[in-house]
Amino acid sequence: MSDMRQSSWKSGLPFSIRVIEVRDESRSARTLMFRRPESDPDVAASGDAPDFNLSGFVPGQFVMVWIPRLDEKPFTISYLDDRTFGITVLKRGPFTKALHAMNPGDWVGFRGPYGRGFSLSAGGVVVGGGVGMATMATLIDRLDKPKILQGARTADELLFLDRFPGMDISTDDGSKGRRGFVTDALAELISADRPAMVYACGPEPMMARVLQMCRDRCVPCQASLERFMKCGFGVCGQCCCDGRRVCRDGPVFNSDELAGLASFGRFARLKSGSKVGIGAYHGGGKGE
Amino acid sequence: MSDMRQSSWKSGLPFSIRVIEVRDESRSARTLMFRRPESDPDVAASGDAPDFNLSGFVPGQFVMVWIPRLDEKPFTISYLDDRTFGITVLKRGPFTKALHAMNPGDWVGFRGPYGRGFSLSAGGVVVGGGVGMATMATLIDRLDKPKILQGARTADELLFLDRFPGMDISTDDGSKGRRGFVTDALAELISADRPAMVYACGPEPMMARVLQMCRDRCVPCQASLERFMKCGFGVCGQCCCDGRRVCRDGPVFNSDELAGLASFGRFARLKSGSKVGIGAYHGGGKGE
Amino acid sequence: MNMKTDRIAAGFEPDLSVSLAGIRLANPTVLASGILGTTKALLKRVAECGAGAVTIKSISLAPRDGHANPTILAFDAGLINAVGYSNPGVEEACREFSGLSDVAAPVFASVIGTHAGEFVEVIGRMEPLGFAAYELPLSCPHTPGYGTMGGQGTPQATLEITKAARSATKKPVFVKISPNMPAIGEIAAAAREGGADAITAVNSLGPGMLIDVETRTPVLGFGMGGVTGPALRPIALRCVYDVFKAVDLPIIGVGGVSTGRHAMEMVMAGATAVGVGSAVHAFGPEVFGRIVGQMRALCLKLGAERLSDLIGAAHKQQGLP
Amino acid sequence: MNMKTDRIAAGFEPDLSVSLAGIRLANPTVLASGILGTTKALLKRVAECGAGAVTIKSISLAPRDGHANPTILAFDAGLINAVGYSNPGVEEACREFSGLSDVAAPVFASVIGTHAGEFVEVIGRMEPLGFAAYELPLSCPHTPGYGTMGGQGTPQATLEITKAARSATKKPVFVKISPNMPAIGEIAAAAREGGADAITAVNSLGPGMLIDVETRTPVLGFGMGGVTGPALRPIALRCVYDVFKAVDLPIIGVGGVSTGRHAMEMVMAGATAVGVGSAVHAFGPEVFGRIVGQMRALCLKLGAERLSDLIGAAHKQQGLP
Ligand SMILES: Cc1cc2nc3c(=O)[nH]c(=O)nc-3n(C[C@H](O)[C@H](O)[C@H](O)COP(=O)(O)OP(=O)(O)OC[C@H]3O[C@@H](n4cnc5c(N)ncnc54)[C@H](O)[C@@H]3O)c2cc1C
Ligand SMILES: Cc1cc2nc3c(=O)[nH]c(=O)nc-3n(C[C@H](O)[C@H](O)[C@H](O)COP(=O)(O)OP(=O)(O)OC[C@H]3O[C@@H](n4cnc5c(N)ncnc54)[C@H](O)[C@@H]3O)c2cc1C
Ligand SMILES: Cc1cc2nc3c(=O)[nH]c(=O)nc-3n(C[C@H](O)[C@H](O)[C@H](O)COP(=O)(O)O)c2cc1C
Ligand SMILES: Cc1cc2nc3c(=O)[nH]c(=O)nc-3n(C[C@H](O)[C@H](O)[C@H](O)COP(=O)(O)O)c2cc1C
Ligand code: FES
Ligand code: FES
Repeated sequence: MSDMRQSSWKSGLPFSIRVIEVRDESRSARTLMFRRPESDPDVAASGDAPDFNLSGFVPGQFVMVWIPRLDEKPFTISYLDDRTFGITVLKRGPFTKALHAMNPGDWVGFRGPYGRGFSLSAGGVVVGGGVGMATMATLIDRLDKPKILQGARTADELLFLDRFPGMDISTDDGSKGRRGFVTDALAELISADRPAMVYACGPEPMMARVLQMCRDRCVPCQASLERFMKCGFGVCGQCCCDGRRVCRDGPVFNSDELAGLASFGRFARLKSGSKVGIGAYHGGGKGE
Repeated sequence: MSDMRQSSWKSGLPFSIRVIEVRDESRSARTLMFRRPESDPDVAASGDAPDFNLSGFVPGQFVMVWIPRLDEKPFTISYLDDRTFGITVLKRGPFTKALHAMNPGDWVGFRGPYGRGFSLSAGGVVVGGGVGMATMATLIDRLDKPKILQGARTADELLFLDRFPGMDISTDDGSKGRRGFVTDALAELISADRPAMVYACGPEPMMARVLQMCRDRCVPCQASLERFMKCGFGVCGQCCCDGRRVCRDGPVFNSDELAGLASFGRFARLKSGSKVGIGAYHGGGKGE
Repeated sequence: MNMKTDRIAAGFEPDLSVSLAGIRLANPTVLASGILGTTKALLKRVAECGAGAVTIKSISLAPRDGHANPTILAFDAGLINAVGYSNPGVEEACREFSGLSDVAAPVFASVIGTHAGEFVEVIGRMEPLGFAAYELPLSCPHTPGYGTMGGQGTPQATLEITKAARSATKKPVFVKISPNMPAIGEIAAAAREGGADAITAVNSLGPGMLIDVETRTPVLGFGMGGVTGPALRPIALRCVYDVFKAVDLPIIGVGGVSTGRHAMEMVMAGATAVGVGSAVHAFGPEVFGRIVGQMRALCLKLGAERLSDLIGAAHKQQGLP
Repeated sequence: MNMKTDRIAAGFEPDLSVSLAGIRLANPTVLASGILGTTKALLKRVAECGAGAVTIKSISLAPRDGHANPTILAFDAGLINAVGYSNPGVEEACREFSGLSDVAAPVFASVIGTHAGEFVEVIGRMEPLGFAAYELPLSCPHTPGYGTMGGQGTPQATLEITKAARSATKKPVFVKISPNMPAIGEIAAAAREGGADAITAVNSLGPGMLIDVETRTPVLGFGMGGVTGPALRPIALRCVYDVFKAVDLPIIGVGGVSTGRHAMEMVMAGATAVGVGSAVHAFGPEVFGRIVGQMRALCLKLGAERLSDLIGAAHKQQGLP
């Protein structure tokens, strides 16, 4: 007798899909577009039912992106409609360089989606820093005209200016929008009018400040964390932030959860599992 | 990527259940009653979800009955209500002797149900020979007052006289009902009033005669075959009657299918797979 | 890369045929031994369902009853079996499998024995029949006297038995090996040295065991048995990959295949033909036609005009073991 | 047999505690090495979820990055992984795992090395910490220099490394063995001779392989990896059964356990404790409490007042191998 409920076991092998379009989003970010396998007649014709299936995707979830013979890393879905999806990639190291070098027709493997996404409520404010805006894009698509604050170092690193008109923009150098940090804009907004929810994704020091600000003024908030991932589904312990698995318990956490994480904003783990300061982990990276 | 639809793979391990009641049905047949695991609160309390589950049972299907350290053989479900089920066993050889020796509290293992059962239609006639009546019992429960013909060698081998009052009984020795074969009674009935369907289970020579009779008079018929079984789910080829797997394509076949089986009524296979005459296979057995 | 290959409506019909040790198969699927291979009528049916070749259930010199039931059970990740080579013996098998030209695909005989001489004798009795090849399963993990329980899975025994069988027939000889031996390449090499024309990789895994908690008893009549189906698939693929590296013989890849995608993985790991057994549980004998249709669609997707061009394709990647 | 035991509302609370090489576990479940065992915070969480003991992810002398991603994938019958022993090295591990009394269950250290001396050195560095025992996995199938790829799975190497580790500590030493070696009993015997206090059976199976058809590439970064979860379960059970027959040491049975019934099968095959790893994929860390609850219910059903009375119960049947 087997009392294991089979439905609990989920196969999650990568499924390779060809790039159908490449779009430059900013000086350093590029979007790769793909056909969704669920709605691809060729996939159905070959009798395939890929494990990779975006039909239940929740903004804030992520997918594991595989370049055969190179590596596999977590990315957000930044575009999603009935037929296609896309990822928006900031050029940082060898893996993202290889993604930037892709052309239509090239294969990329996907598994997922994984993790716990945002829990949606009415009347929120979206705060995106750098490539963290990629995570916010599908969230914005589903919210009802949220206020959007985007921050970046300079004007040519801003994302989705045409896609989401009317964003409140901050740049470190003042090359577009206000000069200063996106957290300054949020501070102003919060003191003027307490929002029902703040959704944030960006460099962890930025998110730490957002959390602090929201807790000080009793505004609920959710933020999406980034950690080095291996399995992506909660068994290896690689991505943990204290006792939480970012890949499965997160990557989105709410204020109370974040406040309980001593490592949040402070420490992360490298590929070997070594714990380092969050600055060393990002190597100054993540859109800053 | 795994495109195997997991739902197609069915685990089917035996689940052991205690005998709750023993009933003598005739001189040589005995019924063992069990609690259905689906409705057993103790099973639910232990978090078990046994593979053995009778909720989709169709009359004509069978289960594999396991006595640990002895053997496992196919049997019909002869009693089925919301809480309990039973099998009715004719004492023949070592295995059925062991079943007859069981007492309340003893464990018996079950897997299944397996196979294709009867397809039900209105206005049928049920023909049972010997312990073949066990197969017909749940069918009779579901049909709307069918005509029932039962045959046996002598009166004290008849089954379910109280359970199904008003059966048309034949005995070889005339000790009860008409003297003669149940096929004689069927011949009479068919010529008087063409039934919409004949359902038969009994010794194979009897079923061969029923088939012949029905085909001659263009009456549709279904009969349940018996062959030596191992897997019970269609992979080992042990139970085959020509190119048909009795365990999965059957055990119930309709007139056209039976007419295409050269071995029907003539040959069966022993445990080694050796093909022998149907008489040698039954060793004179099956309720005759 | 050409975007046109992305569309299945490409303008060619892929050639799925393969040549296995000189035997032409219309497609690479093969009914594995021990599944539905008890009668000619069943072989016919499986061939009509689309199998490229079919294998009979293994035959010994004398009839064998095999182990007590339960002999074959499905668990959540595969099948577990200890049939114990029940079969009616070679004499009756010769009656059952006469006139094999009725079967619309090549038929392979599976031959077992407890020593080399028995293999020779069974093959000798079968020679007049229409079998296309002989398969020697030296790798069953649950039958005393046979396979790994009979010491037949070592390189020495494999060499000796293969040689003997080789001398008994001019037809191709396949040696079926076990996934349980770490040095699988050595065994394949021994089979090659003995004169094998192909390697069948693999037989069932283990043995494994499952226990009924209520009665504290192993559920199989024999107590333990070989594991097949989904659980075996990754192991079988790696074995095929290893054998392809170790010897230059064609391989019949067997283990857990139930879809065209699984079959294609086998081919890319190095298999020329692909055995299918346990998948009959999930999909019936119709699984053969289903797999073949899916392989055709995958060839179109990949722009492969001949399936045989893909044999061993996964070995052409750098930096892997 | 007594009908009263049929009712779960029996009048006793079964004792699920076991003594494993002198270590008392409140229940037999153990977090297997390599699953969630990277930080003390995770060990704490798993212990709070109900595990009877927890094992850290294996630690080597120097930090290791392990293999390239993908390193861990779920397929339809289990997980396949080639993590390649990524770990921060013993120095950082000693920081991470200080103050282990915060964890509500005994913590086992898993120690790896490329030769006996390295095991000794790592153990030496860990001695001041609060580990309850050391586990030596001599059986990983996918990391060059370690386990079976490092030649550690032979009886000789097992004896040598176990002896060295034994001399380095007074705490219990567990030797973790492979399901891939046919002569598993010999390896267990070698571990016993070397002074092991318990056998952990088993590590992952294979290696296995899965191939992405579109890109003709094995899906794991390392190309192949160990198979665990449902696919491994029957093999692991048979291994535990074999080791129980071969040596009189307590066994930590590991492989494919995800329910109380599976755990009970392990106990009846001969396990004193039961490791759980891949099931975390299906059920989360909460799987430990779930398994323990189901084991309690099964003990009531079987009328067993002490779980430990059931250890090896499946061996008490006649006529089985
Ligand atoms: C849930 C999640 C969603 C993400 N979504 C996106 C996205 O939509 N777009 C995007 O551009 N990036 C995203 N990332 C980051 C992405 O996974 C890569 O880590 C990043 O692009 C590193 O690129 P690289 O390997 O080329 O650079 P590397 O040279 O390898 O690394 C650059 C920096 O990133 C860090 N890093 C490396 N690997 C990882 C990893 N697997 N996870 C986290 N940090 C790592 C390193 O510490 C290094 O400082 C996401 C990460 C997570 C965890
Ligand atoms: C679909 C199906 C439903 C059945 N339902 C019932 C039922 O409800 N009640 C009942 O009493 N019996 C039923 N049987 C028959 C039952 O499975 C046993 O075969 C029979 O009871 C033999 O009993 P034994 O093993 O004690 O005798 P044995 O001494 O083993 O055999 C007595 C005779 O039965 C034949 N036989 C042995 N084993 C099998 C087997 N596995 N399948 C078929 N024939 C066999 C032998 O050839 C022998 O001649 C059914 C069989 C099938 C195939
Ligand atoms: C019920 C059963 C019986 C088998 N009998 C035989 C046999 O007689 N001879 C043999 O060589 N292999 C036998 N095998 C092994 C299969 O031929 C095959 O190698 C194995 O099942 C792996 O393939 P699969 O995963 O597709 O089933 C048997 C397998 C099963 C499941
Ligand atoms: C992702 C993963 C990583 C593992 N890492 C280790 C390890 O570092 N050391 C070790 O001894 N075993 C390791 N194992 C093996 C497990 O401890 C365990 O023996 C195996 O997974 C079988 O148990 P399961 O089926 O419950 O997962 C690992 C297994 C998995 C799935
Ligand atoms: S990446 Fe493995 S647990 Fe999160
Ligand atoms: S009993 Fe196995 S095919 Fe019917």
